[in-house]
Amino acid sequence: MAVPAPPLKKPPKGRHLEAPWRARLRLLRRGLAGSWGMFWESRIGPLGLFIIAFYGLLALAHPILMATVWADERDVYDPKHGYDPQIIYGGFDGRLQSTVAPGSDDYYVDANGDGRPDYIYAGWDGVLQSKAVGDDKYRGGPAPPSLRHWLGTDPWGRDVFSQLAFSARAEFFLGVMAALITVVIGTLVAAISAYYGGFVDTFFMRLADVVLLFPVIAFLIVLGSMFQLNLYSLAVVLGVINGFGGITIVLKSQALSIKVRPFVEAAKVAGGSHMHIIVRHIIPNLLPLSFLYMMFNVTSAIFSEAVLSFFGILNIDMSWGIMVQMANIAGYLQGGAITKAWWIFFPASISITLLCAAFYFVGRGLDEIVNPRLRKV
Amino acid sequence: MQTRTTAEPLIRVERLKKYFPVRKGLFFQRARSFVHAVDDVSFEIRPGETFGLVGESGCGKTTTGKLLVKLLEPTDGRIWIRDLRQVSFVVQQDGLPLGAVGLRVDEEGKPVQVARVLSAPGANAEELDRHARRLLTRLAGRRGALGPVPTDVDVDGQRLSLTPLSQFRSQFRLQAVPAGDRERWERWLRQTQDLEYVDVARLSGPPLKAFRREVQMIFQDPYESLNPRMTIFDIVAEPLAVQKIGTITERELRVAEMLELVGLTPPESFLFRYPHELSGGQRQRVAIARAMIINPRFIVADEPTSMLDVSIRTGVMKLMMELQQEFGISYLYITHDLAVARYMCERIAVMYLGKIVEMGPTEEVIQNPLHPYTKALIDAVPVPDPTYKREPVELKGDVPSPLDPPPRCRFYDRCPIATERCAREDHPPLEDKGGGHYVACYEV
Amino acid sequence: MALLEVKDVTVHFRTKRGEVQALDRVSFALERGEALGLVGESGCGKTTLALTIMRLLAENARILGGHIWFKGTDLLALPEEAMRHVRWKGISMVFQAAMNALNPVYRVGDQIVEAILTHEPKVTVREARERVAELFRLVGLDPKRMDHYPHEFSGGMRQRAVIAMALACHPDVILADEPTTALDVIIQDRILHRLDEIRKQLNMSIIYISHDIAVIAEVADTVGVMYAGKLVEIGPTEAIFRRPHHPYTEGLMGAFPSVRGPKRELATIPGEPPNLLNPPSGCRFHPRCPYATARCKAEEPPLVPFEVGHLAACWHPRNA
Amino acid sequence: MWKFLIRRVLQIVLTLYLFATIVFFIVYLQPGDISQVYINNPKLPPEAREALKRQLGLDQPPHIQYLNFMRNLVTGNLGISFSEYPRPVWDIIKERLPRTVALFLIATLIYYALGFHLGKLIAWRRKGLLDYSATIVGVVLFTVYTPWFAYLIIWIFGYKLGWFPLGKFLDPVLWRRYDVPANEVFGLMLTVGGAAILFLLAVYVLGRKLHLPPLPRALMNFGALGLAGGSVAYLLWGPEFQPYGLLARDILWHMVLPVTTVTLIAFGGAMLLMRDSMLEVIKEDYVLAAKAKGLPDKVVRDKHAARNALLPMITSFVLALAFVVDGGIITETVFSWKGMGLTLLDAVTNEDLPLAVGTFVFTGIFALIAHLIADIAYAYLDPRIRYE
Repeated sequence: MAVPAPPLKKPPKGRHLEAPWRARLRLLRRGLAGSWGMFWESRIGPLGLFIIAFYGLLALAHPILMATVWADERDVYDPKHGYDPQIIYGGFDGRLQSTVAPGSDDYYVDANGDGRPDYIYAGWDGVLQSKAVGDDKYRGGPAPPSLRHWLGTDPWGRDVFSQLAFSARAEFFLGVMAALITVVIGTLVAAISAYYGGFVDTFFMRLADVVLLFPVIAFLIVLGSMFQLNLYSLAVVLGVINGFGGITIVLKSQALSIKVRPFVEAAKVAGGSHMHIIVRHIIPNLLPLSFLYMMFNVTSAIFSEAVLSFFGILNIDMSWGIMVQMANIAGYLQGGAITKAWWIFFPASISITLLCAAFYFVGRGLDEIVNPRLRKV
Repeated sequence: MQTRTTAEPLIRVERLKKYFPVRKGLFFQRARSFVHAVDDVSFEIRPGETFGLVGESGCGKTTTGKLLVKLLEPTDGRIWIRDLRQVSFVVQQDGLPLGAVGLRVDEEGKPVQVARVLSAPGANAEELDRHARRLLTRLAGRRGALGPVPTDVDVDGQRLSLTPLSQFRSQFRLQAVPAGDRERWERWLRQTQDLEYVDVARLSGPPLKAFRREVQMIFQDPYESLNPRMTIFDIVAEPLAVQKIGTITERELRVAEMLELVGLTPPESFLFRYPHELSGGQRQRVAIARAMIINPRFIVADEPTSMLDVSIRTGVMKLMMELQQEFGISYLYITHDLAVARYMCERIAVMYLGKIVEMGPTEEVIQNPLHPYTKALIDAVPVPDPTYKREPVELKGDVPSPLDPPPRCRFYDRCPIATERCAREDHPPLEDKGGGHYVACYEV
Repeated sequence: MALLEVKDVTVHFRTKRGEVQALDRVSFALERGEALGLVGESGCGKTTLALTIMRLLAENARILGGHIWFKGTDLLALPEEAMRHVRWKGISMVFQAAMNALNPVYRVGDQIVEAILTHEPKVTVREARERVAELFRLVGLDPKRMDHYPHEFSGGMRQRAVIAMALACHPDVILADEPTTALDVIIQDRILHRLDEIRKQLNMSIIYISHDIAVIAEVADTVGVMYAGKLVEIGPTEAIFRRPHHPYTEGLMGAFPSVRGPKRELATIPGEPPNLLNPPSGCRFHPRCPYATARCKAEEPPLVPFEVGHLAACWHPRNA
Repeated sequence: MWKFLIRRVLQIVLTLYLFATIVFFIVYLQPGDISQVYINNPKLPPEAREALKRQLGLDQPPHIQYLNFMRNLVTGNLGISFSEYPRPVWDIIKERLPRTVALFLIATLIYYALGFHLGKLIAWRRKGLLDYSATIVGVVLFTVYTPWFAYLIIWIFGYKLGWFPLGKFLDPVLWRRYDVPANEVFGLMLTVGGAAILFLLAVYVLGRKLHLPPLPRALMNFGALGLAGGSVAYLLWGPEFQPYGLLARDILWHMVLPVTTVTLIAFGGAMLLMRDSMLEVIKEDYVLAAKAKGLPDKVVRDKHAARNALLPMITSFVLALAFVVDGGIITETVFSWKGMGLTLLDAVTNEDLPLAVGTFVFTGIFALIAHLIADIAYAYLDPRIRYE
């Protein structure tokens, strides 16, 4: 520099300045505490957090239970392949031993009149679940909740509670992963298209228009018929679709309002590069909103999975949606049958609803922190 | 102040124009009309001077400020900033100018490179080039090798006298040149001027980065000009950070010094706070500290006090003046408030619809306004004295649209003294009415 | 009896960080035809006072005490429905941000007609529209503009429309909260003069609220100076400007630059206005006051007359 | 306003084009030629297989295929369905699209009206228990697992209470008695319903334009409502119009539960949106100004606050619509309502490529047209755009 440095006063001796990293840590702690206070006051946020914690514990419980309580009977409690011979047993002696409805004629048909069941029907209305009795692979009908099976068993004799807990983990994984992808894409695209404008902006905005109007479920049904969508690929597909969709438009309009604020101009005058302005000024101011939308996207991802599973489009072994789907194809959801074996679909359905709602609650709780316009007074 | 105003200007603005296209059309977004935000504006700012731009909202004063700090690119015209990284002088042999030479200097003021040579009319270009390179080897490594006074140097037995360019220009008499050559000399003299100045529009890469170090801006709204997600330390240190000056602890010390300088004491209690925890006046002091931290030569201050309360405003105004005294900074002070401009600025220019209508020393313009618009503007300012009875200003209509203004005096529609000539001819040029008091009006 | 008398009005706001003591025992009286100017810096409670008189405070505000007598009735004791009739018919308001005081989806004229029809149900739409046209002419707007939307108006025009709206029901008092702050000086000048003319013509009372003492000096007969939620000085305009008693008033006058007269040194008031969550003890100005003594810190000075009609709240008054 | 609309129409045409292109790339340009799967569909007669190969133009280079695809799309030549051979796809869509549109249009109108009013109320009385519980109920309805919820509704109202049929578009036993095509009846219903709505709208607009005082205007509006309602009832029950009236009533009867379901699952979102939008508007100066003018509380709320809060809701209408179309697949499946969603799902499970592509594209077109309508409504409601 050609201009000499100004003669600045030296700070008096013995004065210690706080190290920047320590100060930042302190600020972060204080900021989190303050935000938590506001979040807590929203009342609706903590409610959501409570539900999420509950399902988090449930997800954690599954491997623990498998290793401890259920360790001796892994075959019984396996969420995908297990069945409990104590509940349904169509032995060669022909005596049906079922805790469900012993003697119920819903359960067997004596075709040749020899007093022994020839066919076993698991469904209440005669959906054939098993071949002849002689087949030792047959499984029996749904058993109601008991001490042994807290939420009963499904038509194939599998433990519903085990399925529910096992699936919780998958739901969390899918929801958070898809939402993360969405938010990362959305934030970057929004910041870049707002900052640069022009062709980049037009392209992404038109793309967002298309994605926004895209019947996503319909699209995934079409896609699912062509590819085998598993949990990972579904998370990626959902994340990418949503990332280029509505979230971009919302975040971009926010980014635009940030871009024209004078501190961005001040950074430019100081010599900040485009990268510096995007990374240090636009994105940090977008992040709270991104985080908020992440919560809503978790909801939408979990919901989409559940719906697609219901249609049997996905290549997933077990999830809440699949539990409901199986109840449906076994005929337990339609008409009056809905009261026959409520435990096979009710826990899963309510879990989908509650977990989706919980993330939504958290999002709305965050909304009160992030959007000053919604703040009380 | 008088000594400063005679110095060569730090910033020269020549016929500056900024037109904003207004997009129209259904199928192709063609620009058919233009908002003439800044329209053919010229002025100079001297070192250590506060130059005021005064006008109503939408007159183009903020756009001018943004053009000067290169936040916007001009549509036309030039902004020249005096290049401190170069020393320029005229080489004379036996009293005959051979030409002008510009030597690039490093940060300590040592010449390192021949930047430009410009041979005088009739002189041998190659010889000057040779001289310039030899001079560089003689002077290289000598700090402050060329003082403000003429020096004589022996180069290969030839005695050359070196005169600082600005001094040469002020002493040179065109009349001494034969009448037939005058035009060539005049052109040469004009070209020499560019030797000392850099065209801001052409800056890019490292010179732009250097320019960013020398020019800063203070914004109107202290609530909006500080990033709410950054701490005061991060905000003030940002210019150092983007210019990669110092380590983080060095920067912290420097920021603390700066905060103390602008009156935010003790600095450690302010360093790690967020802008929303500060009052408006404190925030504006932070903005000033941030602008000053890399020792700029020139600061554009866009209404820095208009959002502040009266009792706090004076303190900020005084702080800005003190810092100017201490570091010899020049300000472009943009304001709508003539009373504030009167206290801050040595010279002011009054803008109306993208044009400067009047310019001159502040007291002179305020006490003796010549342009009818300036008169109206001054008459309309309320006076904090209940006994002073003003006459209501009689000015027709509202400020017209700056969209494609017709080619006549911009003030014609509202002017109380307009004549037919004002409508017929183009906008009047700025003319000196004596003592550096310029007015753009046919009827004055 | 005064037309409007504000007596010991105290207002607090409940916020997350505590109780903001926004107004503390503010008292003044306004006569018919009088123009009162209230000056003070941002956050001193000027706007809160206006909203208290209109009873339009936010939900978290609590009026802790005091009376506002308007034509003999205490507005603070009035039921909501009765208060609704006082609004606009008795006391109307020119809002600070006139840009936003007009609903963007309705025509400007219709918004004024709405006010007239609400308070005078016997008036027909046609009559109301005629009155609006008249008001438009009065404030210097083209009556044809009635059927335009707010976004088609410039800032100055919107301000005039808002003034026309304030006049619509011939109120006794107009509260003009920073009526010209966002405007350029030439338009400001025009609007202030027009407002002053109308006031004299219709013999109305106006309370001007502004941070700009120059504006107040031009339009007000009486000036009240507010600091940190308190009225610290009130008196005839000339007396306030010539012989301010309160050091804050004095500082304010000294800090204000002028384009007229000799260029003098500008005074600075040290420090910052106090945080009303926890205002200073005694006189609220004492931490910034050059004349403060131990008494100022301990005891709160009452608003007492030093001359006829010139009151100040200070233990060590200047020019007294 | 025209300029704004023309620009929007152009944008939507562009979006539609992009949409169709993406569909083409997904469906036709799969690696490994996914179309083979469909061609080797054993359900297909051999002569159709040959026709299909020609029709799909699989021997053509991709860009020709693309041009063919686009041309077929524009001309409505969407090929022949495999699963409902030999019905042309366009024919099937013509039958199914109105059913979906009718179902969702009615549901959307109801849930928006409901959401608008409830959202308005809870925002106006913020912080109360009502606000809190309404928010929770709103979110839960918004996120409820739709298939399960729909089955629950069927069980309660169809099975347990027996008020409404369990599903399907019509009652086959009833219709077998009369030789009337369902589409004809349905077409008539749409015409009558549309005419009634247009009539009501015209009366309402006329009332506003005439600057009538509130009472005559209300009388006029209610009179028109009565007139329209009476005429529709007469058409349904009048002896001259049987069996059409009877059959129309049957279709309406079948519509109640699906409409209720869609309304319930979607109204929570609309309500929350209105609440948020309203909370934002309440802070505006013009709402304070309206209060200061001495207007009654209800007028301030409805005329000044809610009217402005409505604007963002219109924009969100589009977003909600995309959601509803998706949700529609579920609702239609659960209720066996043979509309676009169920057709798409069936087409996919039956590997009926032309029908799947056709329904998918038209679902997109439906959403885009709704987008355009939302734009027009927005422009009408916001003078800042209307007079641009």
